Amino acid sequence: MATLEVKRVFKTFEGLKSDRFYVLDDVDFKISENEFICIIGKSGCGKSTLLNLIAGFTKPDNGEILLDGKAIEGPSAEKGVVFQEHGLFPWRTVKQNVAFGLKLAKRKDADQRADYFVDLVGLTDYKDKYPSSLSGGMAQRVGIARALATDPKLLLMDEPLGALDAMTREKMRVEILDIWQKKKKTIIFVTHSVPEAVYLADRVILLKDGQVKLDQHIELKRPRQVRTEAFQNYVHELEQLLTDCDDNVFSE
Amino acid sequence: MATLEVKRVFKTFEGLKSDRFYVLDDVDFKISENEFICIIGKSGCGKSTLLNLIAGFTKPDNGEILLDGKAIEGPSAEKGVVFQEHGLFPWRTVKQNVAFGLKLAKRKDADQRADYFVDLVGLTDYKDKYPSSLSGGMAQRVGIARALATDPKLLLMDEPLGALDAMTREKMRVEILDIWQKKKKTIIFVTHSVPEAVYLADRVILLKDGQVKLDQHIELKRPRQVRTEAFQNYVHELEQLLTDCDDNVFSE
Amino acid sequence: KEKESQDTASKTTEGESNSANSETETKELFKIKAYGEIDPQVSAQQIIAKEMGYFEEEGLEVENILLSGPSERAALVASGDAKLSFQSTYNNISLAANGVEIALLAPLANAGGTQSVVARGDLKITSAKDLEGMKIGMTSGAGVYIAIRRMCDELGVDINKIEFVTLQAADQIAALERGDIDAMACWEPWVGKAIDNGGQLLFSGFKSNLPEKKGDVHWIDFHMTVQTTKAFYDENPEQVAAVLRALNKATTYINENRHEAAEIIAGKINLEVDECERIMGNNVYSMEFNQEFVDGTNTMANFMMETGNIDAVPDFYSYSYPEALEKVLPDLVTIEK
Amino acid sequence: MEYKQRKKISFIKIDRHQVIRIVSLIVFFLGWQFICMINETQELFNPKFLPAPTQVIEVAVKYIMDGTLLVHIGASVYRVLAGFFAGVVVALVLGILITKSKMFDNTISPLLNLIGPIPVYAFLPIFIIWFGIGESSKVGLIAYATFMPLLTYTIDGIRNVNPIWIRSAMSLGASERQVFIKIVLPAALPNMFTGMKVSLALTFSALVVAEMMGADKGLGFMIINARNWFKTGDIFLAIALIGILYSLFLSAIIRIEKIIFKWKKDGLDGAIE
Amino acid sequence: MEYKQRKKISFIKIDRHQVIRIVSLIVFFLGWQFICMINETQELFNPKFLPAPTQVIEVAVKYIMDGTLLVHIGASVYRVLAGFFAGVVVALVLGILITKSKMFDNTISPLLNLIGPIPVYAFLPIFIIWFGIGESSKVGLIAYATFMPLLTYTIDGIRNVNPIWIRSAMSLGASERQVFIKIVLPAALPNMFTGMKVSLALTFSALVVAEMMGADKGLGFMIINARNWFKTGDIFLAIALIGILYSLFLSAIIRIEKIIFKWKKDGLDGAIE
Ligand SMILES: Nc1ncnc2c1ncn2[C@@H]1O[C@H](COP(=O)(O)OP(=O)(O)OP(=O)(O)O)[C@@H](O)[C@H]1O
Ligand SMILES: Nc1ncnc2c1ncn2[C@@H]1O[C@H](COP(=O)(O)OP(=O)(O)OP(=O)(O)O)[C@@H](O)[C@H]1O
Ligand SMILES: [Mg+2]
Ligand SMILES: [Mg+2]
Repeated sequence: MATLEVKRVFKTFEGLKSDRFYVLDDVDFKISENEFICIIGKSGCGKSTLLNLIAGFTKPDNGEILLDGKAIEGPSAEKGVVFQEHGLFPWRTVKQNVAFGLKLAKRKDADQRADYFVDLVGLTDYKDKYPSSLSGGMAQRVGIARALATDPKLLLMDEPLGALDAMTREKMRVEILDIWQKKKKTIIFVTHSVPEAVYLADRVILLKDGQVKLDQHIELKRPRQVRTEAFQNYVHELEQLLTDCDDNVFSE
Repeated sequence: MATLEVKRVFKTFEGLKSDRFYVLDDVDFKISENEFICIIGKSGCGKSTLLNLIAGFTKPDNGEILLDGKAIEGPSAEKGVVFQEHGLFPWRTVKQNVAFGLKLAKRKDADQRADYFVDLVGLTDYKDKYPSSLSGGMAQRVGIARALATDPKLLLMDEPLGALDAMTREKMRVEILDIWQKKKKTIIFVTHSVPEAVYLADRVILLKDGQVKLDQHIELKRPRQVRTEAFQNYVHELEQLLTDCDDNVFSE
Repeated sequence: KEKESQDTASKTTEGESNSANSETETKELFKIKAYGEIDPQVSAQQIIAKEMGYFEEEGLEVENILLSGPSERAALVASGDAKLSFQSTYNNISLAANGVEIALLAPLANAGGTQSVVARGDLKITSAKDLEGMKIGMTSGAGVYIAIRRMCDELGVDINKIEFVTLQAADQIAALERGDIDAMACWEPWVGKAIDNGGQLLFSGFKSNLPEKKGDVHWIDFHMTVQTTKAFYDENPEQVAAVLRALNKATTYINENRHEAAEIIAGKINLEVDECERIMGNNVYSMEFNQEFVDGTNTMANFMMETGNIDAVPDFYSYSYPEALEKVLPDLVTIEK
Repeated sequence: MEYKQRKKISFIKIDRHQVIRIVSLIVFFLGWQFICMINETQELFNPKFLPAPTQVIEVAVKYIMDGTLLVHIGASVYRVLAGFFAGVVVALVLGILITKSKMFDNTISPLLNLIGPIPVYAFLPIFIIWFGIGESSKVGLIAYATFMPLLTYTIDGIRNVNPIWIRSAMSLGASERQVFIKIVLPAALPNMFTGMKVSLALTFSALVVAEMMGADKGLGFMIINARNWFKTGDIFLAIALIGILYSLFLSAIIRIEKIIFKWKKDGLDGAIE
Repeated sequence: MEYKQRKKISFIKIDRHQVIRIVSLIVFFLGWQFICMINETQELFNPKFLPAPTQVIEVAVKYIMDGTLLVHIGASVYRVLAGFFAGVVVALVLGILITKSKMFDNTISPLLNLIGPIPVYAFLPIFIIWFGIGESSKVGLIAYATFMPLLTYTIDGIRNVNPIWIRSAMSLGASERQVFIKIVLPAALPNMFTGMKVSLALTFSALVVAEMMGADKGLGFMIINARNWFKTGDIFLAIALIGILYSLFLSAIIRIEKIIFKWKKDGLDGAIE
């Protein structure tokens, strides 16, 4: 049970350099339990700002955000976050990173649970390594395992695959879907890759200039086939909305 | 007139951590004048190693590399390089960066030429800005302008678009093709995105475990249409060779 | 005459110490820290009195704290940490002039003979007048300046034509060696070091080698003294007396057994015995509270005021208490207040 | 409307911080003066040992009147400036040699490591023997104290230049010499400035030691001379002036840094509101 | 085959550097000894000013025999250790307070900026008045000299902690206190260690000054006393011991750093071959 209501949220920053005044300008949507939401939009459209509000790192200037009906007070273990730059603690090993939240919660099964999630993301052999000796993809997987370990109702992911190369990225998408299906989470996933969004999401929310321009259900069965026409049509449609580029632009 | 011959080149590193001994293992190919070559391959297959050899930053352990029939002695203005991390000098403005090579060559028209290339990549307004105030895409364009300004015979580009977001990336591809067609350069372009290679290259060279696995002409007319079957077939074929992934993997 | 007074002094001490001894058997020893310097001039009696057991005989358990130099002394006395202190009369005047309440008890030695000017070995001096235009290294406002001024007055040298260079004593030797200065004005142990290094003694407070005037002179009195804070003096008259008696015994010992004394002291301050004995040879150890001491001290005070280092000359008896010495060793006090 | 209000709040905020800082200093000096005034009647401790700010000012006025203060300040400023620049130049030259030649590095580094940690005060007599007590020797001592910590920063700076910049420059046709002058030096400069800020404190410490060597003016001389005579007013005045000079030098370096390195980005916001 | 050869070459290389370093030191000491021996017959300068290494060793042997050397070393090691740790603790506590409370920062920073640049030697008399010359006062002076430069590094370290780590920790359920202890402190530690390495030189400088205050043992005392009596052999011995102690302390810090920060990556290759 994790439903999220974003109610007429406004947000701006002191000293903001932009032609518009609000970074988030009357954003309003609802997410039901166990939904996989992708938020897409151009750079600077406010995706991270929105995610930070939901995570509780910042507060809206106006409006409110309710998680299961209660206003969000600040960051907490209920809302797991995966960052683009993974944000692992470099002085802790892979396992220690994953166990961090569990130890804080004084869970007796912290060790086993950490082991379980390290296994889940396929890093059993790297359990006692420090983040500096991991590749970008591995680090990102640890980040996901760490966020999952405390069993948050809601998983917020801010371009978690942005820093990875194409191959790793593709594998990670499959893994994330896998985990989502196994663990029954509500996920909000930020990306600026349209095909990625279409591949992953139940619903794609398109932000433009701080406003929700589109809220689109993706009615494709999983596992989704990229090279089908239906898939490419979704991609095409969303891309058209996003940019004014000509047809030469191709999907990524 | 810039033809390049890579003749039975071997290269390894002291303290190399890998299951194979040579990073480049008997690499051999030729590039004719004005060709656009893309080199693709998994991470660690030796793409950058090869490019560094051609640029003259390192020397082969065995074999030789000839530019217009002469062995490469070291880096020089003949071989322009564009790096993934752009490599702009942060203490020089956009224009000063572009003029750097021209000033070294004591060219009288350094100023005009620098202006011309800044214009060419569409950064006229940012001429006097420092790199720290540019976005990743802008910085990359300055890097390209800087490499072009000294009019190198050969342009070497090591994943120049890797750090950019999807939108900017697409624009940059179009721009690079544009410049290549206008300026009649020989270009070697490293990427790990297969569609990018198919979109750009006259010929795609696929490296695997330090060896040339495939040397494929792309027989598509420009401007190429991504969503055509011919295009997707090339992508599919190359991807199959590159990975053992299942069909779920989609093009980027 | 001097010898006579010393003899009487030692006799009296013997008599006194017997009575004191019987006292200590019943009483516990009085513990006190005595601040001195790693120097046989300032702290000879202090070291001997401790090592020979004179302090103990007088019912005192003294811990000698020997500092490496005088520079931090004023601060220590002023802060009240150093209740019993052995120091040059210079420090006494400086403290008194700065309003620190102290009680100067007695002189211990006249070190005028160590206040010297040493020239480079290769310097040819045909007349005292040759010093005009020369560079002399000296700690700013040092007492040896008084001796130089006396010499100048006496031998017709224009002191204003001498260039004084501010240097700490240890650094003067280096500067002299290098030839950056022509002569250095300082005191022991550096005089000896400078001569060892090939320097020539031009004159000291008591002796001149200058062409115009060779032989004994009396250009400065520079006394080492024992002193307590005024508060200690007021509150502990018995202990003050005990200290004086012990020091008097030590003085006698030093004057009668110079070599043995030098050995004891040298051992305590990690110095060669020869060096120690030589330095002690240039000092006159005596606790006689006489007019010479008073005059020497006042000359010093006037000089300090002239150089601007103190604002006013403190009245001698505002910080000196000869009555303490007079009470225990009346023969040693030859002045009237 | 709302935006303007926000700006105002932030304006007041900055002002408040500044105010607290100034108030803190004022309270400090008033407190000091107050203690001294109480002490004058109560005699808690000897007033000579803690002169009141007003007394220090009196001493300053006295020295300004007789013209000596400017002479002292001038002498010290000259020595610090000359010594500092000499130290920077030596650190740069040695830094370049050490990074250029592994041989030179191996020869000189063990010796520097041997001599480096020795406090200058300890080898003063030896220093005098070798270099005398002239002005150049004072400047030399200050230069030495400045150069030692700076050298590490210079070497670090040169060694950690981004290799991509070097590669870029070479493939734009730069010779090795040009790479050094046009890339390595400007790239190492920020590190050198950090080093300068660190070693400035040692420069000023060395001033006092240098002015032990046959100086007859200068702020360090003022302190040494006053120490011998317990003129605490003079000591406090000299201390205050050294503090002010140090701050001026430091802010000059920071200002130059800001001008030279205007290409740098700064700013990092708090993690949560 | 070829690979093995390469490895051999690199092995010889490393060895050669080490050899040059050691040779450099040996040549230095032999040269010094040689100059002293020549000087003894030629009288180029007064041999008192430059004792030969063998003479310094003789002095060392003498003091080892009479047992005083260990006492001196012991006293100094104790003071340095105690002062250094006290300084680190104070820097850490003040650093935390300053970064936690803007108010505290505004109050204390102007005062620290005022007092910071004053060379310790300058305020020795005042220091003695207030704190006496006991052991704790000596340790206090050393702690003060250590703490001042370290504070800047501590504050920098705490302020520049990657905000993503803080955010990560909070969304894993950490309270503000836990964030501070589990994230901010470990993240600021590398910076503090850099600061420790920088301030160690000042720790040892302060040792000499501290042992001016009525010490009767210690290496600083040895120097001061030897200066007074012009025992250059003693000065050189003390200097050498201070150098050795400093190096030992520094390498201890570096070793601890390596152990604590084994999670750090290092290594950066040359830009071109
Ligand atoms: N702390 C801040 N202070 C001032 N402006 C900010 C701040 N954070 C974000 N902004 C501005 O708000 C706008 C939206 O930023 P945001 O990071 O949400 O964009 P985004 O959609 O995540 O972009 P990207 O795809 O590049 O991550 C941008 O114009 C940005 O400059
Ligand atoms: N200087 C070096 N020392 C040791 N090993 C090296 C060095 N440079 C590269 N290697 C190794 O050589 C192999 C090939 O590296 P290279 O950088 O050429 O790969 P790449 O194809 O460019 O990969 P990527 O797509 O990640 O950039 C890797 O295993 C790498 O670890
Ligand atoms: Mg973002
Ligand atoms: Mg690469």
